[in-house]
Amino acid sequence: MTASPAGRASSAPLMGRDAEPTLFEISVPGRHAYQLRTTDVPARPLAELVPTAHLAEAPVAIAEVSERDLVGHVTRLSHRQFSVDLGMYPLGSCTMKYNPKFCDAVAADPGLASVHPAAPAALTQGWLEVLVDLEERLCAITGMAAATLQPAAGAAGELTGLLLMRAYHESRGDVRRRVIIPDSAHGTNPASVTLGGYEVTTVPSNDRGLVDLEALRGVLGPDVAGIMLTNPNTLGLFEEEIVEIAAAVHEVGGLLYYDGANLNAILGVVRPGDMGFDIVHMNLHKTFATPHGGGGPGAGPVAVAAHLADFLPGPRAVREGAGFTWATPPRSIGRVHGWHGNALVLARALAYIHVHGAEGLTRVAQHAVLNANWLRRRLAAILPAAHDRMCMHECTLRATPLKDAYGVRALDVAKALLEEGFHAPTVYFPLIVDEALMFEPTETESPQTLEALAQAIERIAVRAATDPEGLHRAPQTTPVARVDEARAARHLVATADAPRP
Amino acid sequence: MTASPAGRASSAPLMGRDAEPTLFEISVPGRHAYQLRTTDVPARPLAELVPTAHLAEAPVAIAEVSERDLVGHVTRLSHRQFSVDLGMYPLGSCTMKYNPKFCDAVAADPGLASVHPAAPAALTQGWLEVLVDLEERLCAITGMAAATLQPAAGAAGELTGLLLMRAYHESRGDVRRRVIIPDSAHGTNPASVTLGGYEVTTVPSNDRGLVDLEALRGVLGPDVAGIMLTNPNTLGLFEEEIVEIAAAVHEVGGLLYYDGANLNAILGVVRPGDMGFDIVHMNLHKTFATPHGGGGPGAGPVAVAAHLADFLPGPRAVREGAGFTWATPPRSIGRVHGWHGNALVLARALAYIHVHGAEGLTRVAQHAVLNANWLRRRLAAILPAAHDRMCMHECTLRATPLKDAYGVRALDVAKALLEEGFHAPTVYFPLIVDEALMFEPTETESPQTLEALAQAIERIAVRAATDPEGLHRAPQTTPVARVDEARAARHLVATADAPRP
Amino acid sequence: MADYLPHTPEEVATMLALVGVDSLEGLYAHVPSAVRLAGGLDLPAGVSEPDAAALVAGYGARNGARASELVCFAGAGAYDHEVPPVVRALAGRSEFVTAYTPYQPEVAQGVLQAIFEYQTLVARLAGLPIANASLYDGATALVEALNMAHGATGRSRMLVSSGVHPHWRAVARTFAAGTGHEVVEVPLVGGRTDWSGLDPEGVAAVVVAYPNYLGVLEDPAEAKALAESVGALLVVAGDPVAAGVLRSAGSWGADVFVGEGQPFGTALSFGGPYLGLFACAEDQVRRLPGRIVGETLDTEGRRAYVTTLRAREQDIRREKATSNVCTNQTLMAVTAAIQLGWLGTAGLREVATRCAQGAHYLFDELVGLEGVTPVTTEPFFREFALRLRRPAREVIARLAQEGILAGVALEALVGPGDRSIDAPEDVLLVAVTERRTRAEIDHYVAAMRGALQ
Amino acid sequence: MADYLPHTPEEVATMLALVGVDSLEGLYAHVPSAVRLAGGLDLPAGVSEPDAAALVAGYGARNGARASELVCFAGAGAYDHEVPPVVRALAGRSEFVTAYTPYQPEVAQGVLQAIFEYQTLVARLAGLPIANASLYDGATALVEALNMAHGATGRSRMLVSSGVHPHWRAVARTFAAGTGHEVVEVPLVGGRTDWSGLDPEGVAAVVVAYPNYLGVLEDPAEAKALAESVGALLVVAGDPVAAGVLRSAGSWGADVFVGEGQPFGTALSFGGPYLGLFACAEDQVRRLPGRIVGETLDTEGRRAYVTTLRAREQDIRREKATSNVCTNQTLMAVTAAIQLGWLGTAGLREVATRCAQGAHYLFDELVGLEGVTPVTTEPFFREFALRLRRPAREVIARLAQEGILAGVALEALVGPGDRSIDAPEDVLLVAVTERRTRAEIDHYVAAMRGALQ
Ligand SMILES: Cc1ncc(COP(=O)(O)O)c(C=O)c1O
Ligand SMILES: Cc1ncc(COP(=O)(O)O)c(C=O)c1O
Repeated sequence: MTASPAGRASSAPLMGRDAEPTLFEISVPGRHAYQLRTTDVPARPLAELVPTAHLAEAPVAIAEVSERDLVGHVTRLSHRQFSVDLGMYPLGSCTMKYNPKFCDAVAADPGLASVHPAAPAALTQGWLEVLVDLEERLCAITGMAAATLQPAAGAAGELTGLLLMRAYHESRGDVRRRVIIPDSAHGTNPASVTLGGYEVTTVPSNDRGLVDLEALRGVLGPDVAGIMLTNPNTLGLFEEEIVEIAAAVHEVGGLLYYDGANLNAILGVVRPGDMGFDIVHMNLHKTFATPHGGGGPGAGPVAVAAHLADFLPGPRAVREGAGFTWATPPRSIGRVHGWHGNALVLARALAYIHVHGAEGLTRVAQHAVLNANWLRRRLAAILPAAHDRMCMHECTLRATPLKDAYGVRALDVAKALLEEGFHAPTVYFPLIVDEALMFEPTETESPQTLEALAQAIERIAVRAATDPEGLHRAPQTTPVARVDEARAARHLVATADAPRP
Repeated sequence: MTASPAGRASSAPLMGRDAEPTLFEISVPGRHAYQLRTTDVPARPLAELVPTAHLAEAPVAIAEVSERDLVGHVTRLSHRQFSVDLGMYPLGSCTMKYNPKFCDAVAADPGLASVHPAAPAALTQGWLEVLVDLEERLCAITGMAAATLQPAAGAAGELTGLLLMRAYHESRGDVRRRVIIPDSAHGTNPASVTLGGYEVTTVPSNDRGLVDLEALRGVLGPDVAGIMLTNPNTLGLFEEEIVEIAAAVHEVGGLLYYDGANLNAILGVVRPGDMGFDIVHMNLHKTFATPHGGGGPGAGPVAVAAHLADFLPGPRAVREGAGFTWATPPRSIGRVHGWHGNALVLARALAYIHVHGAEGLTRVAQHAVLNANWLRRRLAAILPAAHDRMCMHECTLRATPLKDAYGVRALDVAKALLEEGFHAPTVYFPLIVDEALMFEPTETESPQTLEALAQAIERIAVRAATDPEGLHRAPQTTPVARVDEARAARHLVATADAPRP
Repeated sequence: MADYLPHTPEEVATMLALVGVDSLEGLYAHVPSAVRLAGGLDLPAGVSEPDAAALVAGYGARNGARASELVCFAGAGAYDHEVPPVVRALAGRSEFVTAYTPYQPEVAQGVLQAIFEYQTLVARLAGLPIANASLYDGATALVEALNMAHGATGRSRMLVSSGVHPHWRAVARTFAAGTGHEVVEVPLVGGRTDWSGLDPEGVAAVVVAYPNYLGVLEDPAEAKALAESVGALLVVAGDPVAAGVLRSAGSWGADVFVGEGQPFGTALSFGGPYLGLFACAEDQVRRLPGRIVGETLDTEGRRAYVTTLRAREQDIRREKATSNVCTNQTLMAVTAAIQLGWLGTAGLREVATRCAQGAHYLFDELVGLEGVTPVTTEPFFREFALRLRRPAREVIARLAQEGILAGVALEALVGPGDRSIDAPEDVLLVAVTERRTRAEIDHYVAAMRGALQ
Repeated sequence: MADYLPHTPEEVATMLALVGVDSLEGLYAHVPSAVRLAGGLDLPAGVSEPDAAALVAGYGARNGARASELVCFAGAGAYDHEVPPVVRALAGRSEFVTAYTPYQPEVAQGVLQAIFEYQTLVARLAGLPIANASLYDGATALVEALNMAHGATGRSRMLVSSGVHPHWRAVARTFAAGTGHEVVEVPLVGGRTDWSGLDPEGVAAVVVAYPNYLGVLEDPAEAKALAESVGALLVVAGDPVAAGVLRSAGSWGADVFVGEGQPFGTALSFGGPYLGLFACAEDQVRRLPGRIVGETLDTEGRRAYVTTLRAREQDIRREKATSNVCTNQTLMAVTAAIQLGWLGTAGLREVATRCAQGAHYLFDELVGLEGVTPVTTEPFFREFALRLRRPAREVIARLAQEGILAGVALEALVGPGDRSIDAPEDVLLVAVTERRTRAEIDHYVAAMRGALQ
C-alpha cells in the first residue's frame, strides 16, 4: 500500500490546501477502470498478427486506477482551476465572455459529433451546410468575399493569411520580402510572419497609441508584401487613420491583413472589408464565445476579398444545386489542417450567430465597448489609462503611479486581484506600455461586477500604501501561493518521470 | 447599481472565503436569462382568458438575473459543496459509494427521460419492461416473490410495508396494535410505525449489540403486528439469531419487516427472504449506487413474500404475453406515489445490476465488509469499536477514550476530519452507543484511502492530547467555520424574505 | 462481469490478514449457515457498461411515447416544459448530484444555500412565509398536509375536493389507512367542487385544487369560508406554473400550499423523480414535515446555512416526529431553484401566459369540431377536459400515429365511481405548455377532426 | 433576437453618463464615418435558443454518416473508439472547459497538473523524455517537427515517406511555401517506403509513419539509419493506440514523435477539434514548439505547476519564436489524459490488441472474397488497404445502405499523382477498432460480397 490515497479531498480548496497527487502517484498495479463491449472477435495473440520485432517488450505504463479514484482526482483538479463559470476573467486581448451552455449542447449533438471526417459528401450534407452557412455569415460580418474554415486557431489563421499573401504576390510574379507590424502587435503576428517566409518590419506607434502614419509611409516600399493590423489595436484603441493606412499600403501593392482577435469590439459597426482589409482572420474562441478549454481548442477562419478567393485552402464546402459539395479553389495554397478545421468549434460559432442575429451581434459589440470605457473612467484615479480617451472593448491601464509611489508593480496588482475573487487582467502587454494592465471586461459582465472589480482595485491601492510587502506575497488565499517560475525554467521537470533537481 | 456582483469569485474556496450572495441579492429588475421558442400562438392578454378575480396584481417576484450570473452563482455554490466525487464520505448507514457516471447517462437517455407517465402502455413498453426487469431482479436479490417500485425513498418504503402488514392482518380479521423495533433502529422506523397506525414497542439490544431474544420474547404477543429489523443492524452487526427471531415473531402471527438500508452488506450472500422476512424495502440510492443528490431523489421499492403479493400497491407493470401491461393486485392497499415511483432512479438501479450481475454484486458486498472490518481493526487503538468483533459493511466506533482523557467529543473528531480532507462519519447514531462514530467506507474506496483516513484520525488523536481547544474550534479550513445551529433554531430564517433577528 | 472495486488480489490478502480471516467468504463465517445463499444469486452475469448501454438503448427504443417523438399535449400534473441546456448543466454538477444530505454544514453550504433559495421561491409562489426543503411528489405532499392539519386541530376528518388529482386522492386514501383519517371526497358538479350540504363538523382540513385537475379555476374563497367556519386548515393544491400569475394560495387564505414541482426543470421522466412542494403559515412551522434550511452565522460571524428545527424530524423525535420523511428530493429542489432563476420574474409570467394562450387557442379550435364537447364551461387555465364521441383511449392511439400525444384518457386516471366525472371513457384531458407551437396545435386539430370522423 | 447581455436600459444610461456619451452609437463617434456600416449586418434576425436548437437538429439530421447510425469502419487517422460516460463527464467539467490558458498558475493548478500528466503520458507512449502541451492536430504537429529539424540542423531538405497520411503531407507542403523547406516525398513500393537511391545530403529530417497510412508496419530502423548517416532528425509519425503495444518511437531512435491524439477520448467530430501529439528528445527542448508545463514549488514549498521555458514562445520571442502557436488544444489534451487514466496500462493494451484482432479477422475474411485483393502483403496493425473490382466510392455508397461506413476511398484521400499508391480509385482503406463486434464484421463481409457481385 504505497500509492497515494485518491479518496482524500485535502487538495480540494473546499477542504484544505494540500497538493493533489498525480495520476501516477495514485496508481496501483492491477487496478483498472476501463470496460469494453463484448465483441466475440477471435482473440488471437498479438504475436500471431504482428511480427514480434515490432512488439514492445512490456506495454506502456499508463497508470492503474479505479474509476472512483479517477473521478476523485479529476474532480479535485477541477476545483483547483479558475474559469469563466466561476467568475470574471478580465483578460485583455482574450475576450473571456460567458460561453452559452446551449453551444455546448450543440457541440455534443451526436448528429454532428459522431460523423467521420472522411465520410462521403452525400452522407454529410448537414455538415457541409454548417460550413457553408458559417462561411457566408462570417463573410457578411467581416465584409469579405470568401473564407476558409480550416485554421485551428488565430495564429494558424495568421500564417494561412500570410501564405495567401505570398501566393497572391507570387501569382503576379511579384517577389516581396517584408511584412509590416506595429510595435503593439501580439506576438503571434511576428512569429507568423517569420513562418510565412517574410521579414518583420516594426512600425512604431505614435503618442496617441496608433500606427504612426508618417513612420509607416517611411517603411513602405515595393518589397512590402503587406501589413498586419488589429483594429481596434492591442491597446484597445481604434486606428482612426485606417483609411489612409489602407491607401498607403495598397499604393505600394501591399495587402492589408486584419488580426481579428479584437473583432468583438466592432461587430455590426465596422467591417474589416469596408476598412480596406484584404485578409481577415477571426478568433471564434473569442468573439463567438467558444469556451477556451484552458488553452484551446479554438478556430481561426480566414476570410478574404474577392481577388484572393482563388488561393484559399481547400477543399472548401460549397453550394451545388440544392445541396453541397467539396471544391478546391483553382490556385489553392493547399491544406492547412488535417481535415476540415475544428468542426465542432465552427458549429458552436454558427449556433451563437443564429441566436444573436444581426442586431444581437451589434449589441454585443456596443456593450463590450461600454463596459471597457466605464471601467477606464472608473479606475482613472488609480490606474490611469495609457491613452486616456475613448477605447474600444478593452482598456490598457498603467500601474506606474503605484510603482512609483510604493514599489507595487502590475504583477502585484494582478496577484492581489486573485485574492479579491477576480482573475487578473493581462499584464505587461502590449509591450510598449510600461506596467501595463489590460482589462477586457466583455459584454456579459454586469455593471455590478465591474463596480466590485473597481472597489477591489481601490482596496489594493490602499494596501499598496499601507502594506506593499503583503502585496508582493499575494496571493495567499489560493491553492498555491506565488509560484516559482524561475525554478521551473532552471530545472525542467516536464513529466512525472523526469529526474527532480 | 445596488445589487451584489455576481461575477466575483471570492466565495469560491479557490479564491477566498467570503459568503456567496443569494440569487435575490444578485437580482436586478429587468434582467433575464430565459429564451423560449417561437410559437406563433395568438398572444391574447391573460385577462381575456381568465377572470381577473383570479389574477395576481403583480407577478410573483422570482429573481432577475442574466444567464452568466446564474451560471457563476450556481457554479460557485457547487464549489462550496462536498460530494462523493471530491472524496471519501464514510457516513455510516448511508452507503456513500461511488456512483458510476454510466448510470447518469442512463438516466439522461431521452428514450427514458422524455416519456410522459400517463402515456398509454402500448407506447411505453420499454418503460414497463424496465420496471418488470428490475422487480424480478430485486426479488431474486432479496428472495421475495413480488415488489412494488412506487415508494420514493426508504421511509416511504417502510410506511408502505407497514400498510401492507396492516392490510394483511385486517384481511384475516386480525386487529393488531404494536410493532416492535430494536432500540438501535433508524428514526424512520418508529416514525413510520406511528404513521402506519401502530404503537412502537422498543426492544433493547443485548451486550453483543444484537436484539435481545429473551427481551423480544417478552414483548411478543397476539397484538404484535410485526417487527422491523435491519440486518446487519445499525451497529453494523449481523443479527445472528435471526432464525430464532423470525420463528418467535411468526409464532405470534407477526410479520418480519426488513429495513434494507444495509443490504449492501449481504448482496449475494444472505437473502432477507431466506432469513424469514416477509417484507423488505431497499434503498436503491444506497445499495444500488444512485447518487444522493444532496438528499434525494432515492427509491425505496418494497418486496414481499408470496402471501403479501396481493396487497401490493398498484398499478404494477406485469408481463402479458410477449409484452407488458399495468395491473393492480386484487387486494391492493392503493397507490403510494403520484405516478410509478422515481422511475429514472429505478432505471439507474437496473443498469447497475446489469453491469454487476450475480457475481459482481456479491463482490460488492464482500469488499464492503472487508473495508469496514479492516478499518475497525486499524482504528482499534484510538476509537474502539462499540462491539469489537466481526462487523459487516460498517463499524460503530466510540470516541469515549478521547472524551474521557481530553474532553474531545465525537463531534470534534468529525469536524477535525473535515480539515483532513474527509467527510465526517455519522455521529451520535445509533443512539444507544455513547459518542458513536459510525464509519461505512463502502467497497469503492481503496485501501490507500482507508489508510489515509486512519492516519488522519491518528493525527487528530495527537491533537486531542496537545490542543483539545483547537479541535473544539475545527473546522477552520472550510468555507465556513463551525456553524451556529442553535441560533438557526432560535430565530428561524427560512427564506430570504424572513425578518432577521 | 464488471464492477467498480479498486482492490487488487494482493491488497485483499493483506487486508484479510489484518482482519484475521483468510478469505472473503470468511468475513461471513458468523452468519448462520442456514440462511446463507448457496449457489449465488439467480441473475444474469454482469456485462460491461457499453453492453449494458445497448440493453438500455433497447428499452428506450421500445418506448413510442418519447416527447422527442410525439408532440406532447398530455398533462395531468406532468408537463412538457422547456428545460434549457444551462439548467441541465448546472443541476447536473456532480457536487450537487453526489452529495449526501447536508449533515456537515461547513462543507455543504452549496446545497444548503440552494435549498434556502428554493424555499424562498416556493414560499413566494405560495404566498406563505415558510417552505420546506422538498417532499417526494405532489401526492405525498398532500398527505403531509393532511397530517399537519391533524396535528394542528387534533381532528381526523379531511374534506378533499374531487378536483384534486385522482392519484393524489388515491395516495391520501392509502395513507389514511395508517393514520386513521377519514378522507371525504367532495364531488365536482359541472367541473367545480360542490361544497354545499357538507357537515363541516370535526373537519381538520379542507383541500381544494387550484386549478383543479380538469383545469378549472375554482373559487378557493368558498373552501376558505368552509374551513374558517370550523377552524380547519385550508390546503390549496396548486399548479406552480399557474401560480406565477394567479392569486397566490396565501392570498386566498390558505394555511398550506402543496404542489408538484416537476414543471420547474425536471424532465417528464415517466413520472419520477418529481418534487413535492410544501409551504405553510408561520403558526404551523413546528409541525412542518421534512427538512428545512435556516440562515445563521458561523463562529466567525460569516453568514451560513444549516438544516434546522431538527427536533421535528424522525432521526430525533422518532415515533413522535411530524413525518417519517428522511431522504427527499433535494436534487429536484435545487434544479427548480436554478430553473426559476433562469426564468426569472418575467420568464415565469411568460411561460404561464403562453400556457394559457395555447390552451385557450386549442380549446377554441377543438370545441368547434363535431363530436367534441367541453366537459364544463367554467374558466380554465392551461388544461381542459373534452368529451369526445369516441373513447378517448382510441383517439389517443389514432393521434399517436400522427406524431401527437393527444392528452390523457380520463378513464386511465380516475378509479371507478370517481366523484369528479361521469363516463370518463369519453373524456380526454388536454394540456398545452409554452413549448407548443401554433403549427403543432393546428396539426392536432386536423388530426382530431380525422380521428372523430 | 436573443443575447446574453445583463445590462438594463437604466444601467446603460448610467454607464454612458460616466463615459460621457449619450448613446451606445456615441461610443463609436471617433470611428471614421466612411468605414462605418450603414444599415446593419446582412444576417437573419436572431432566434431563441430552442429555435436555434431546431436549426442545429436539422443539420444533424441531414448527416447520414453518424457513427450512431452507420457502423464505422473508416479510419485514416480518425477512429471510432469507446468514449465512456465517465470521461465525457469529467472532461466536460466547466472548470476545464471555460478556463483560459493558465497564465495565473496560482488559480490554474487544475489545468496545469492535467497537462503535466498528459505530457507524461505522451512522453511514455513516444518513448521520449519530453512532450509539449498539445498542438492543433497530427498534421500541424508534423509541420512543427520539420521546423524543429530545420532549427536543429540548419538544413531545409525534408525526406517524408509517402506512407505519412496524405493530408499531413499536403499540410507540410502548404507550410513549406513559407519556411522554404524542400519536402521530398519518398515513394511507397508495395506498401512500404523505398528509401533507396535517395541522396541524403543536406537532409534535416527523415519522416516515417509507423504504422503508415495504409496500415503497414514499416521498419523504422531503415529510416533511422538514413537519418543517422547525415545527422538528420528521425521523426516518427505514429498511431498512438498502436503505440500502446508496438515498440516506441524512442526505441527506434526517433528524435521526434508526432501523432494524432483523437483516439484518446475525442469523438470523430467531423475532423476537429483533434489533438496534435508532440514529443522529442532532451536535446531539442529549447526548440520545442508550443507550451510546456513544468513542475516547481510555490513560495511556501508546496508542489506547483507552471508553463515554463516561455522564452521559446511567440509572446516573448516574437519573430524569433520556435513556433507561432498560441491557443492550442488543451481541452483535448486534458481529455486524453483522462481517457488514458480510464484505460490504464491494461486497457490501452487491450484496446490496441482488439483493434489488431478485429482488423486481421476482417482482412482475412475480405481477401477471401472474389474481387478483393490486398494492396500489399506487408504486416499491418489495425488498418489495411484493399483493391476492389469496383470503384471504392461506389462500394461505400452501397454499404452505407446496409448501415455500414465501409472505410475511406483512397481516391478521396490522396491527390493526383500521389507516390504512395497507383489507381487509388479502386482502393478502400478499412480500419477496425475495439468497438467492432464479430457480428458487425460478418455483416460487413456479407455486404461487401453483395456489393462486388
Ligand atoms: C491580438 C491577438 N492576435 C492573435 C492572437 C492569437 O490567437 P490564437 O491564440 O487563437 O492563436 C491573440 C490571442 O491571444 C491575440 O490576442
Ligand atoms: C437504517 C436506515 N433505515 C432507513 C433509512 C431511511 O431511508 P430514506 O432516507 O431513503 O428514507 C435510512 C436512511 O438513512 C437508514 O439508514
